[in-house]
This record gives sequence, C-alpha cells and structure tokens, in this order.
Amino acid sequence: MRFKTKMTRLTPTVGGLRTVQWVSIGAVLLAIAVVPAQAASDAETVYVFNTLLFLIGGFLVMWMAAGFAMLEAGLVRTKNVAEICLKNIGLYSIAGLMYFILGYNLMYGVSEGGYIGPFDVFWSASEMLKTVMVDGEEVVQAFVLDEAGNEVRLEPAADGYASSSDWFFQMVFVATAASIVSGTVAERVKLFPFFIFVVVLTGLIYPIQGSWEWGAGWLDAMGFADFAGSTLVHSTGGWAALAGAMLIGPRIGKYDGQGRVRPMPGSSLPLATLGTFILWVGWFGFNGASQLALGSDVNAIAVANIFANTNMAAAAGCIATIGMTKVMYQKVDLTMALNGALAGLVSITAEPLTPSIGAAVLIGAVGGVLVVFAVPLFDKLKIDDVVGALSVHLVAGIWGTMAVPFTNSGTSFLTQLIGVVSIGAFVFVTSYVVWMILKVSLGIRLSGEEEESGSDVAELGMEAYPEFGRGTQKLAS
Amino acid sequence: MRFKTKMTRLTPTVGGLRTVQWVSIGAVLLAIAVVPAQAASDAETVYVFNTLLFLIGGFLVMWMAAGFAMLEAGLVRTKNVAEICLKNIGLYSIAGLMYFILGYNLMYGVSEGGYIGPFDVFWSASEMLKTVMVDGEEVVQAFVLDEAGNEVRLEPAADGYASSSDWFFQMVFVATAASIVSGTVAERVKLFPFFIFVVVLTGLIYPIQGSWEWGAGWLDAMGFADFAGSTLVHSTGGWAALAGAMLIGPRIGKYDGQGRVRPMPGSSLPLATLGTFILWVGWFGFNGASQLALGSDVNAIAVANIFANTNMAAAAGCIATIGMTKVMYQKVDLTMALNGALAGLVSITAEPLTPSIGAAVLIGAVGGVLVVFAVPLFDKLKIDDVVGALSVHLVAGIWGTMAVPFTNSGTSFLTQLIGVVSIGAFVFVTSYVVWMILKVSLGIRLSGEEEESGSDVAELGMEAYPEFGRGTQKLAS
Amino acid sequence: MRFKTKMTRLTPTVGGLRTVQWVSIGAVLLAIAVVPAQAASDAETVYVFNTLLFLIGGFLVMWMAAGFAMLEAGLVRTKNVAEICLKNIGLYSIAGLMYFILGYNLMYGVSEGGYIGPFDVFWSASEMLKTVMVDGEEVVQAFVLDEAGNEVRLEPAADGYASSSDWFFQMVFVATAASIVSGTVAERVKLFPFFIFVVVLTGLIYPIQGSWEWGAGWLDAMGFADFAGSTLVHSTGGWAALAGAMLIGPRIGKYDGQGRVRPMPGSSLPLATLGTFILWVGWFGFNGASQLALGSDVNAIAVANIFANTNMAAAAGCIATIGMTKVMYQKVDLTMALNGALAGLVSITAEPLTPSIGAAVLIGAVGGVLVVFAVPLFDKLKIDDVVGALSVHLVAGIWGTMAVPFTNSGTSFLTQLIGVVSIGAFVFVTSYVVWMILKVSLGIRLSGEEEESGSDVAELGMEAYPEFGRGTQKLAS
Amino acid sequence: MNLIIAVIKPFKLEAVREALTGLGIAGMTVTEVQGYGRQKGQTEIYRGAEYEVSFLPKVKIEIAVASDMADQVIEAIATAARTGQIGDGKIFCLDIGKAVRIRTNEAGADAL
Amino acid sequence: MNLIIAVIKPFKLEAVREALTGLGIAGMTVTEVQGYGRQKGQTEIYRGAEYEVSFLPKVKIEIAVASDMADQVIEAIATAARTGQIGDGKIFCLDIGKAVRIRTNEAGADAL
Amino acid sequence: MNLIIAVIKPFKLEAVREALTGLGIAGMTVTEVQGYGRQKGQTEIYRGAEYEVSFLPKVKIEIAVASDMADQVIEAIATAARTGQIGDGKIFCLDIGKAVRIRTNEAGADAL
Ligand SMILES: Nc1ncnc2c1ncn2[C@@H]1O[C@H](COP(=O)(O)OP(=O)(O)O)[C@@H](O)[C@H]1O
Ligand SMILES: Nc1ncnc2c1ncn2[C@@H]1O[C@H](COP(=O)(O)OP(=O)(O)O)[C@@H](O)[C@H]1O
Ligand SMILES: Nc1ncnc2c1ncn2[C@@H]1O[C@H](COP(=O)(O)OP(=O)(O)O)[C@@H](O)[C@H]1O
Repeated sequence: MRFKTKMTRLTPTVGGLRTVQWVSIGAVLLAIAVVPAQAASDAETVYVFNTLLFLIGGFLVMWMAAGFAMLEAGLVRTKNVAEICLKNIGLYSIAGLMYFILGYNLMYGVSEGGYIGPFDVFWSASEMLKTVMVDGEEVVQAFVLDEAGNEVRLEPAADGYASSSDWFFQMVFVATAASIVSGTVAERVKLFPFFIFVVVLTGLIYPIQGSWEWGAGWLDAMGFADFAGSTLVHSTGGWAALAGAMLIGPRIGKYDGQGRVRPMPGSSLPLATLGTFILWVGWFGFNGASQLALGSDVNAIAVANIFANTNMAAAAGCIATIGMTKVMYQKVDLTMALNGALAGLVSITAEPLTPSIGAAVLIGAVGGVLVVFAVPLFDKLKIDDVVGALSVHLVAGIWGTMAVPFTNSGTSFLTQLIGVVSIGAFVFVTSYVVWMILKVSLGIRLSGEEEESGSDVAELGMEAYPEFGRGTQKLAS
Repeated sequence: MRFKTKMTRLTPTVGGLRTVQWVSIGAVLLAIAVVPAQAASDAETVYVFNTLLFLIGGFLVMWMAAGFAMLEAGLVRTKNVAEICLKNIGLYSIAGLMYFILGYNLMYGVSEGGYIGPFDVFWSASEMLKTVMVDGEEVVQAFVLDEAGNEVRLEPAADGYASSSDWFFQMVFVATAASIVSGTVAERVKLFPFFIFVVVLTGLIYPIQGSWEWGAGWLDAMGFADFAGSTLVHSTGGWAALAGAMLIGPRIGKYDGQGRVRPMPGSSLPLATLGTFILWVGWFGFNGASQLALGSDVNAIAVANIFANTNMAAAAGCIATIGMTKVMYQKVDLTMALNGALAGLVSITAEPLTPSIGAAVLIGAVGGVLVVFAVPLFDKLKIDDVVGALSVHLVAGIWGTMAVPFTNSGTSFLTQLIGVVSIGAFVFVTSYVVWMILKVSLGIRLSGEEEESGSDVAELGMEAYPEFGRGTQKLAS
Repeated sequence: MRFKTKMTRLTPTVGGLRTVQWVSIGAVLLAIAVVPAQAASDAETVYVFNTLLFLIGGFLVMWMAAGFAMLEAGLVRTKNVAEICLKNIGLYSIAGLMYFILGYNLMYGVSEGGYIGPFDVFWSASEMLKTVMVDGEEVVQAFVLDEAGNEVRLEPAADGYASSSDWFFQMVFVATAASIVSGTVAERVKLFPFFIFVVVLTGLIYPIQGSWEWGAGWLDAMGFADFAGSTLVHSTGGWAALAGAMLIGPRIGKYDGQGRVRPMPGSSLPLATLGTFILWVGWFGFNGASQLALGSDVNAIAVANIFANTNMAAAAGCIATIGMTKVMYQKVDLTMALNGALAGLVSITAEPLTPSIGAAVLIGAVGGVLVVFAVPLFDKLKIDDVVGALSVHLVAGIWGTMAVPFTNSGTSFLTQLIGVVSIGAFVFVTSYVVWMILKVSLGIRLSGEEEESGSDVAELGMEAYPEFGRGTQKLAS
Repeated sequence: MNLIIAVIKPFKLEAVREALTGLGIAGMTVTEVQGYGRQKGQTEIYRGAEYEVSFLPKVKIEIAVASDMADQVIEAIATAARTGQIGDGKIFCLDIGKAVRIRTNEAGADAL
Repeated sequence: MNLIIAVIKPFKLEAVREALTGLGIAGMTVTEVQGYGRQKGQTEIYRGAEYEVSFLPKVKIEIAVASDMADQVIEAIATAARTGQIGDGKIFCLDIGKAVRIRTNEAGADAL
Repeated sequence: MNLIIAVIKPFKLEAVREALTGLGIAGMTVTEVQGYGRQKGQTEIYRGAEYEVSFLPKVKIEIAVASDMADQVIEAIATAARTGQIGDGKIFCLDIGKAVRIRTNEAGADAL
C-alpha cells in the first residue's frame, strides 16, 4: 500500500551490472518523520514538494486518457472511430465523477486490514482556507479538524500534502482502468450499457479491490506489493475487459468457420503511435508520482530511479517485440511494437523502484515477449480484443506483479500470487455479473446491421471522417 | 486582479455536500509576508516554487495552442485544414511577439484603478545576473534596480518570482484569446488580414481590457473577480470572434434560402478529440498557475483544489452534453461532447478556487448544457461559427463569470455584470472597428471561387492531405 | 560544458532594447557552493529542486520523440507512414539502451580536457537507498561511496541532484540526435541497417563528441560554448543524416533528368503541425533544464529567461518564414513555417540564456530565414532530405552556435568555429564510414520495387491507413 | 437502356441529383475522380519547389436509364451542372445490353 | 466481350470475389463509390442540425468477360451479393469492342 | 466515338498522360481503383495473423476519343504503361453513343 514505508532490504538480483542496494520507499509520512529536527518552514517545503509531485503526476496521468483515445481510435476501423473517441472522453469524465461520489471514500476509508470501505458519498478536501487577523493584518491560513472535531491550524509537518492533490492523483488512475475496457470491447458494444459498466467499475469494483492494497486493507496487511498498479489498475482493467469480451463475443467476421482469424486492421497507425507515445510520457507520472513524496533526498532519488526504470522497461519491451516479430514473421509489426512498449510499462509498474536499470530492462523485455505470444493466443480462444488490451494490461500486469520478488526481497511469490488471484477473481466475477445483467436487460451488443454500418452512424449519427475521398462534400460545398 | 489577496470569506453555497469554508487566495506577496519570521533561504525556496509554478503552468498553456490547432483542424473541412494549421502556429507566434513589443507593458503598467497603461515598447526582465567576487571566488548573483535607479542585490523575499516566468505565463494567455477567433471565422477569412487582426488584438485590445482587472485597473478596484480569465481571456476572444463573424458572413451554402442550416461536417473527429484533450490538460496550467504562488501550504492547497475543480467541471460539462444530446436527438453528438467539456472548463475558469467539488460539477454542467442550446441559436442568427467557439468561450465565459458570487461571497452579481458588459462592449466595439477597417481596405474574405476550392490551395498553394486516395501520387512515384 | 559555471560577463549587444547584464550560469555545484552558509535542510531542498528540474525537463524532451514521429509521419508519403512511426519509437528505445550500456559512461567519464572516455559498460546510479535503525526506528537513508570506496551517508549539499535524474535527462537528448537522421533518409532506407546506424550513433559517435564539451573534454577546456546542444545534438544529428543522405541517394523520381525537383508532398500536414507543436513544448525542457539547476533565485531566474527566449526565437523563426515564403512565392508554405519555428528553436539552443528577448527574436528569425534558402539549396545539390532536417538542425545549428559570441562575451567566434568544425568533421566522417560499411555489407537501400510499393508493405507488411476510401474493408465487414 | 456517364464539378453534385430526382430518376452511382482537360490545374508549391497539379477533383455520376429517357437526362444534367466556366465536364452515353437488380433478379428497365 | 459493371454492398465484395474465382474469372477492378437509390440514407446530426445523408457507400466491380460467360457471371454476382434487403445494387452489362493486355499486347479474349 | 478504359499501375499515370498529350488528347478522367488479377497481392501481417491482400492499388483512366483515334490511343497507352511485369493492366474499348460538353452543350466529337 502507499502509506507506509516498506522496511525491507533488497539483495541485488541481476548479476553483471554494478548493483546497488535498494529499499522500496512507499511513503511520505514516515520519511518526513525521520528527518532529524526540522524547522516548521522545512516541513512546509516538503509539503509543497509532495503536493507538486501529485499535481505533476496527476496531469501526466490525465494525459494518458488522450493516449488511450488515440491508441484506440487508431486501432479500430474507420466506421467506429468517432464513437471510440466519445467513449474515451466520456469514460474519463464518468470515472472522475464516480470517484468523487463514491470511489475515493470507499477506497481509502477502509479499516486497516479490512475488506470493504464505507459508502460515504461525496469526497471533500480536508483543509479549510480561512482569513484570520494576525497582528492587525488579514492573513489566509489553512485549518483542519482534529480528532475531537475542532478546527485547528494545519501543521504541514503532520500532514504531508494537500488532500486534493492526492485525490486528483488517485482519481486519474481510475480512468486508466476504465480505458482498458473500452479498447477490448470496441466496435460492437452499445454506448450506454458500456457507460453503465464504467459507472459500476469506477464507483465500486475498482475502489473495493483498491482498498485491499492501497487503502491498507487485508492484502496490504499480508505484504502484497503493487507499487503503481500492475495489478490494481492494469490487470483490474484487463479482467473487467475479459469478462466483457467473453460475454459480448467477437466482431462479426473476425473468426471464420474454420476458426481462422480474419484481421481487421485499424484505421490509422500514426494515431496509434501517437497514443502510445502519450501513454509513455504519462507513465512517468503514473509510476514516478506513486512514490507519493518528493521533498527529501531519499524521495528525490527514488522518483528519479523510477523515471529511469520506467523508461528503460518500455524501451526494452519495444525492442524485444520488434526483434520477436522480425524473427517470427520476417516482418516487423508496428502495432506489436507499440503494444510491446506498453507491456514493458505495465510490467515495471508493480515495482519501478527496486530494480536496477538492467533488471528493469529484463522485466520490460519479458513483458514485450509475452505480448507477441498472448495476442494470437487470445485469438485462438476466440476472445476478440480489438486493441490488444488484454495482452498488454492483463498478461503483462500479472507478469509485472509476479516479478516483484526478483528485486524486492521484502515480498514473496506466494503473497504476490494471492494478490493477483484474489483481485483477479473479484474483478472478473463482479464484472461478469454486471456485464451479464446488462446483457439480459438493456443488451450490450449492437445489432448486426448497426455493427456492419459502424457504431459511429449507429450511436452518434456521424462519421469520423465525413468527407468522401479528398473532400467532396456530400452537400454542395 | 492577480496581485492582491482577496480578503473575503465565503459561505458554503452548495447544500448536501460536506462543505468547507474557502477563501480565495489570489496572490503570493501577502502570503509570503505573513509566514512568521522566515530565514532568507526560505524566501528563496518560495521564490523558486513560485517561478516553477509559472513555468509549468506556462508550458501547459503553451501546449493549448496545439490543442486549438488540432481542434480546429479537425472541425474544418479537408480543403481548409492546412491553412488553419498555419493560422494557429502563426497567431501563437504573433501573440508572443506583440506581447513582448507592447502588450505586457500596456497591461501591467497601468496605474492602480486606471483605464489604460503606458505604450512602452519592448518588455525586458527586471533582474540582472552578474558575476561578483565573494571571498576571492567568482559568484553569480541577481540584481535589480531600486526606486532610485541603483542596482541592488535581489532579495527574493521581496520579489516573489522571476519576472520572465510571469511574463512567459501571461504571454501564453494572450495566444489563447487569439486562437478562439481563428476557429470562428475559419474557412473563409483571408490569411493576412486575419493576422493583422491578431496583431491588434494581442498588442492592444487584449492588454487594455486585461489591465482593468489583472493590471489592477478600475474593474479590479471595483471588486470584479475573474480568477483565470473566463471573461478576460475567453469571452474576450469570443467577442472579437463574434464581431468578425458578423462582418465576414457565413460560409457559402451554410444557410439555404429557407434559412435551413446545412451542416458542413469537419474533416477529422479524432483530431478534434485530441485537440480537446490537449486543451483539457493545458487548462490545469491555465487555472492552476493562475494562483500565482505555490511556496506555502496555503498556496499548495489552493493549487490542488483548483486542479480538482477544473477537472470536475470539465467532466461534468462533457457528461451533461452527452446526456442532453442523447435526450434531444436520440444520438450523442461527439462534437458537442467535446465542446461541452471545454465549456465546463471555461465556466470554472472565473473561479476555480472557492467552489467545492460539488459546486464545480454544477458550474461545469450548466456550461455544458448552455453549449447544446447556444450552437443552434447562433445558427438561427446566421452567425456561422465553424468550431463552436462562441458557444464555448463567449457564452460559457459569461456564465462562469456571473457564477462567481455563488461560491465567492466577496463578489457581487452587479460587479460581475459590470465587468462582463464593459469588457464585452470594449472588445466587441474595438474588434468590430478593426475588422471593418480591414474589410474596406484589404478585404477580409476569400473570393467565392477561392472559398470553394479551399483556403489551402488559395492561400498556401498546398493541400493538407495531398495524396489521392490511398497514396497514388499525382506525380509519378 | 555543463558542470562548471562560466565566469564570463557579457556586454549587451542588441541596441534599442532595455538591456541587462547577463551571465551564463551553467552549473549547479558551484552555485550551491556559493550560497552563504546554508543549513543541511536547505541543501536538501536545492537537491530536490535540481532533481525535479531534470525530471520535468526529461519528460518534456522524451515527449519530443513523439514530435519527431508525428512531424516525420506527416511529411512522408502515405506508403511510408507506418514504417517511419516504427523507426521513431524504435530509435528512441535503442538510444536509451545504448546510452545505458555504453554512452553515458563514455560521455561523462572522460578525463578533463580529454578526447575519449572509458568503455565501461552499464551505467548505474551512484546512490544506494538503505534502511537503517535510528533511535529504534527503521529509516531509509541514501548512501554513496567515498573516494576510498566506503559507504558514507549522502550529503545532499555535496552532490546536487539524484544521479538517475541527470542520466534520464542526458539520455533523452541522445534520442533527439537519432530522430534527426530518420527524417532525412526516410522513404528509402532499410529498417535494420538504419537501426544499426542508430546503435553506433547513440552508443559511440554521439557520446564521444559530447564528451569533448559537456563531458569537460578538450573543447570545453578551450572555451567552446553550446548551452543545450545546437552543435552537440542538432548539428550532430544533421551531419550523421547528411552522410547518410549522400550515400543513399535521392528517392526515385525526386530529381528528373533535367535536374528539376519533383515535389513529393507529405501525407498529412496536420500531423506535421502537431509534431512541430510537440517539439516546441518539449524544447522548454530541452533548453530550460539544461541550466541543470533550479534551487536558487539565480537559477530560477535563469531558467525563466531561457523559457522566454526559447519561445520567442521559435515565434520569430516561424513568422520570418511565413513572411519570406509569402514574398518569394506569393503563397505561404506551411511546411516551411513549421521548419522555421523549429529552426528558431535550434538557433537559440546554443545560448538561450544570455540573449535579451530582442536578441533571441533576431537569432530565431535568422534561423527561419536560413531554412527558406537552405531547403532549395540541398535540393539543388540533389541531397534529398525528406523532412528538411538538414536545413533545420544542421544549418540552424551551425548558425546558433556561431551566434553565441554576439550575446555571450565570454566566448569567441574562433573557438565556436573550432567546435563546429571539429565536431562536424568527426561526426560526418565517422557516420560516413559507418553508413559505407552498412552499404557494402547489408545494403542500406530498399530495392526500387520495394521503394515504389512503399516501405510499409516492404518492411512491415502492413499499411498505415489500411482501409480503402471511407472504410470498405478489404475483407468482408 | 443507356448508361449515362457524367463528369462534373464536385460542388454541382447536389444540384444534379435534385434535377434528376425531378425527372423521376431513382438511382445513380457516384465516384470521386480526378479530371484532366482544358481547365488548367493550379500551381502548388511544396518546400520551395513549384509544381503543376494537372488533375482536378471531379465527380463522376453513372446513371442507367431507359433509352427513351436518355436525352432528357443528359439535358437535365447539362443544365444543372453548367457554370459556363471552363472545366464543367462531359456527359457520355453508352448502351447497356442487360441490367439486373440484385435484390429481386428483375431484369431490363424494371431493374432501374 | 462484355464489360459487366456491378454495384454492390461493400461487405459483399469478398463473397462476390470468391464466387467469380469459382467460375474461373481471373481478374476484376473494384472502385469505392457512393450510391443513391431506393435505399434511404441515414439521418445524421452535426452540432444540432440534422441532415439526410443521401449517398451510401457501395462498391463497384468491373469485370471484362468473354460474351459466352456473361450470363453466368451476372448470375453468380447476383447470387453472391444478394441479401434480399433494399440496396443490394445493380448489374449492368455493356459491350466491349476491343481489349488489350498491356504487358503482352495480347488482344481480345486472350487479354482477359 | 469510343470510351477507352485503361487500368494501369499507379506510378505509370504520368507517363501515360504525357504520351496521350503527345497525341493531342486533351482530356481524361482518372479514378483510383483496386485491381484483382494474375498479379498476386502481398501477404500482410496484422497482430500475428497473416492475411492475403488480394487487391492491389491501380489507376483507371477513362478517355473519350473519336473512333479514328482509338487504336492510336490504345497503342500509346499500352506502350507507356508497359513494364513487362505481371500486373501491368488492361485496356478496354467501348462505344459511346453520344457525348456532350456541359459548358457549351457541344455534342459529338466537338465535345471531347
Ligand atoms: N476526352 C475525355 N475523356 C474523358 N474525360 C474527359 C475528356 N475530356 C475532359 N474530360 C473530363 O472532363 C473534365 C472537364 O474538361 P475540361 O476540358 O477541363 O473542360 P470543359 O468541360 O469545359 O471542356 C476533365 O477534368 C475531365 O475529367
Ligand atoms: N439507375 C441507376 N443507375 C446507376 N446506379 C444505380 C441506379 N439505381 C441504383 N443504382 C445503384 O444501386 C444501388 C442500390 O440501389 P437501390 O435503389 O438503393 O436499391 P436496390 O438495389 O434494392 O434496387 C444504389 O445505391 C446505386 O449505387
Ligand atoms: N477481367 C478483368 N476485368 C476487369 N479488370 C481486370 C480483369 N483482369 C484484370 N483486370 C485488371 O487488370 C489488372 C492487372 O491484371 P493482372 O491479371 O494482375 O495482370 P496482367 O495485366 O499482367 O494481366 C488487375 O489488377 C485488374 O485491375
């Protein structure tokens, strides 16, 4: 979980490199506490640094919503591009609203070691800014409620960061999980049932499983480690997507009578590339700010190491995929290379701090290799995953989580497995139930005719590229 | 205005939510002053934080220029895409140059409570970096001029931030106002007359009205509040665009003989979506850094609250528009959803600090709803606004400004109205005059033939997507 | 080089503007050293600020990789778009891996005034994070090795920044140089030979020449100045590209029998525009964080000035190009305007700190003008530079480097010339040799048939926009 | 039966479609094409090099009609598509040997 | 020889191609077109304004065949392209005076 | 009059246009098409699944000419478009019953 320091010491695991001793630092509060006797002003500086880290990380992760939108827009066919754009901006909006209404309190209000948090509606910031008179001058000061419910002046040292900055940062993560789902079930899912699923996922499913680890619930108590969410965010999105894909079935014509796969190439590979780059840059916020603290040498070093590891895992995932596809198909598959970079990112997300760069490279490369095998495998199972989200987020998410003990000796494979399985089971089952209810009530799939004419025309009544050829207008100029 | 703390206390206005008491913090200087007895080094830390806030905010707002370019490129027809790209990068460049030559001095050199600033050309930074000998070693130190014109060593405590960082941040705002205009008059305006208009807008019109509020002129003295520019930036751009649209007339064929609207769908909805996401992420800089200070707990909390409110207003605007269009047209209009998110952002811009998240949601949602009605309304008035900039920036800008008193009790509806009307009148009238002069002199509109073949060929002699179909070259190979 | 303060004093060179006295600040270590008697906590704050500057600068420069990808994807023909996307994400990945394996140690391990660094493989961070017992509580602390090889607790004051943050920042620069090459030789170079060239460029050529200046080698000792890499990064990329372009020859049909140029317009100007905006925003990191320090008033001012100058040089380059093309061709060439903005950025990169804004405008404008003449000149020489990278990065890079003495009086034209020539000669010759070896061994050019059907089909077996027309599938539905 | 092929300026498509609907013509097939003719293409500039764009965007309409309607249809298209400016386009009339409506297998004039 | 022009629904292209290959037809040329006919286009909405999209995406196939194959080919296309729904399209058969294979200069039926 | 329809490799368009201009042919209409024939399409791979792209990009040229020019034109196209490689394309010649220049209403050979 994110609020206590892991007190574990690591032994270096990658030979041959100049290795260093790492310790996973998960938290700010203790780190602050241990800095010897600081003056008030210093605690305030740390407070500002921590807040700033959340805000920078937050806008970077928010930017990932654009990355998912572009990646998915590039990988669906032209007739579904406008609708996938709408789904992505819509689900990002819904995720924020649900996390405000229900999610955050549910996730971070859980009791220590607990299983489910309180259903308190409407999150609000814990600080109050007030004007008070100091030496005859009006001054703005921050207040909080103490345990007795009295307003007391905020002591930055005792707090860590502005509560809204943390809320903002946690909120953008929820949207990531939801974005994963939209890519898998694209081109055939009905718009509003999909949005309803997002409401449940972001308001209930995600926060409940999230509370187990980051909310200091039972998985955290057990020693499970998932630094920035290989399992909590990426696999969670993947499991929810898998349940959806199984219930909704493949796109018309995707698998022919003899079980052969008929590729349905996406509309625009440069958009897909752009989306991948956006996700990559956003991931620095995703992993880096998950250190949750910046205002000390130790935390600054940690964030810097995370940046370097995150980048190198992605680079290794990308190169591994380029090499693998060249070897296997004699040609290099760009869409696989994009997925490979993303798989590298997902893989390192469970533990971006403790690996040396060399270890990060290995972890990311394995993630990339996994994608090359996972994509055809899902096709063999006739699970039609339009953008490869299952291979990238679910498979590499599991790999990344299971790989944590290689570099973080405070963790164990068993505990990691328990975490992966319990979260997977919970998310898959609840998602399956929700998709099923939607299927039998509203229906989750477009009619065959709608699917064939495209979801853009069916759901939006518009086209993504409405001009015919080079721009002859359907209506006179 | 941005340089003094508003000493007002707010009463919570949104029932049902756990409300907190907010106070709008507009400034750094006082905030610094009130921190009890700080050592010099602490003031320097604050100075660095404040500068950093401007720089981060500045590059985020600069990035919005790309957002406007993509949004507009996606919403014009193919034959005008290259030219709108040129217009956007050109206007951003012009805005910076004019603000350097004239604008900044005009805007921030105004006397307190005044109406117009000095026409001093060429802004320059106020600090000088010099090498001096200290204890036999060469050291770089910063100097400023004191009131007597003598060079004195910079005391960070007394200053607040590097002057260039503030200049940079204010400069990028000007470009935003100009970008709004380009979207409305797109597809028919002549390139160079448009650029001349931008010169006047960014060098004179924007800075003069801006000085009234942010330059501590008469509107600020009166108590008008516009935190980050719903009126000063967005409505200003909107009024200038409206004047242009009225004088230039609608595109050929937009309204038929019986007053019916003939839709002219844009060339690429994924580009428009990308543009919207870019604007959204840039807006965290737009609103967040308008706090103008970061280096204290109070300011850090304020910036964090602004981030959260900004995001949630956009999310609410987007969802409100999705819901409204579904109800009204049975289909969801993606372009409206994009406009809705932007309207949410514009709405919260006048006061992103004092609302609770719940209030921000409501303010943004109303902005989104307004767009759904404003777009057809402008069409009914035969004001042809290609990208919906009037609905988003003018209408939601007015709404956002008028909504400030709901959450900021230090403001009044009357003063807000005075601000909206006076700035609106000034900008509309001066813009109208400038457009009119351009119309009768150079002409502002492409010939019918040029418009029909497209501004790309007419003005640039090139095409945005020059290849025919899948890439047969017009010239061999 | 980047690690010592330049102790030079400048005399203002641009008349007419309110000029100030500037001093180039290149470094953190000394700047920290001279701050009078700071408490430990303050040094830690500075340490965090410096690290943060690298991290923010680093992700902005990383984002430039997306900018190059989009710029190049927009300027190649449709049949080569997917492959250029692959090249860009691949080269960015390779650059990081090579810099980790070899480059960084080679570049920054050089002896003072030296010519070549050590071939130590695998860079690793110099700090170790460890858990220790303090007053009975477990605390994480950072340790480093002292000269005797003993672990000692890290004293932030003596260090400056987290080593990984510096590594990350330097690493993303390498990719920039490689990106330049891909644009010039696009549409005809074979994929894997290109990647092999990138391996050598980023692992050997770039780090060796980089060590001469930023590694404190002989050019630095001589007084050569290149703040953020007009020569070290941009011209280096340009020379490597020039060697490649000369050996690979022009695209089929680019120059006809009579030496006339046959334009081959790029596939998508909005993508090229987006790429340019991405590069522009990334450049704030490129130049701004090259100050290498943030934690003092002097450094904050310096970074702020750099931001302002960087922006204004780009704006001036863009406007200069718009004006020039309008005058020369009666039409404005968007692709030139994009190149002009980039040329402004490259021009100011050698010295973004000492110029006043007015001087920055002039430096950038000259860069823009140069591009307008350089592009047809390279065509006259039958050097086929698909995206104009030679004109932008090589020509403007030389100009920017030679212009440093105009505003930085601690430099001389002669030394600048020596730097430009020696790095140019080294990079051109070594690149030429590598390209030549590749040419005679693997071959560097696609067959005529492959080039005509496009590198997408030849190398990737896929198409960037695989759908025919408005989305009829080649395979049913 | 005849197949009438008309190459017209793109922005005249709607006018032509309306004129034909006025004649009771229920169907047509439209293709985006590039035309080369007396109307000169524009000179475009790309990165300092001028070049002639010799092909201009046109729209090709194909209409199958009963032979007795052919002249009327040609007349209607010509009138609706005419601007009097160079580049207005051409109309060609060909014979159709056989026509079939796929849905119903109707043949001949009934298929139209 | 005949030139058979068929306008069909895009997603039927593959089925038609297979049917023709079954008949031993070795070549065809396909164009993306817009069709107007009895099948009504959908109503689209753009920024609050509804409009009728009267043209629908279709695919046009042109096949040159020896005259004795013509009826068989028409039949095969009609069968493969039929959904029974409105908008299935048309087949027209024209006479070809002369055919040449560019590569070899073969003429007549040998060119096909 | 004849309508000559030629399907050629895209990169031969310019050579054909020049050859025809050399014959005094003032106009033509060009369409981007997909061709299926003896020339096999490439195998493409998408996410681990191989598939045959059976259609290849071609360009279709339509030229209306006076009948006495037809053979000359066919000859010129064939020569200019020939690479000798498989996939060079076909030329078909059809009869035109009537031709009209929209701008002037000129008919017959004058319309061309
Ligand atoms: N001989 C021809 N065969 C086929 N199409 C032609 C021919 N001549 C002209 N066209 C088509 O008609 C269009 C208009 O012809 P053009 O000579 O430019 O002007 P006009 O229609 O005024 O005679 C051309 O762009 C081309 O598409
Ligand atoms: N008279 C015509 N000439 C040329 N093409 C036609 C004609 N009528 C119809 N078409 C083409 O056939 C398509 C289908 O025709 P339509 O009338 O919609 O349905 P159906 O095929 O069931 O009769 C149209 O979209 C159009 O492309
Ligand atoms: N029977 C046909 N009818 C119409 N077009 C054809 C026919 N056969 C071939 N084509 C067109 O000619 C092109 C070239 O034909 P192909 O058989 O590949 O090679 P070749 O031209 O060498 O005979 C095809 O791609 C197709 O567009």
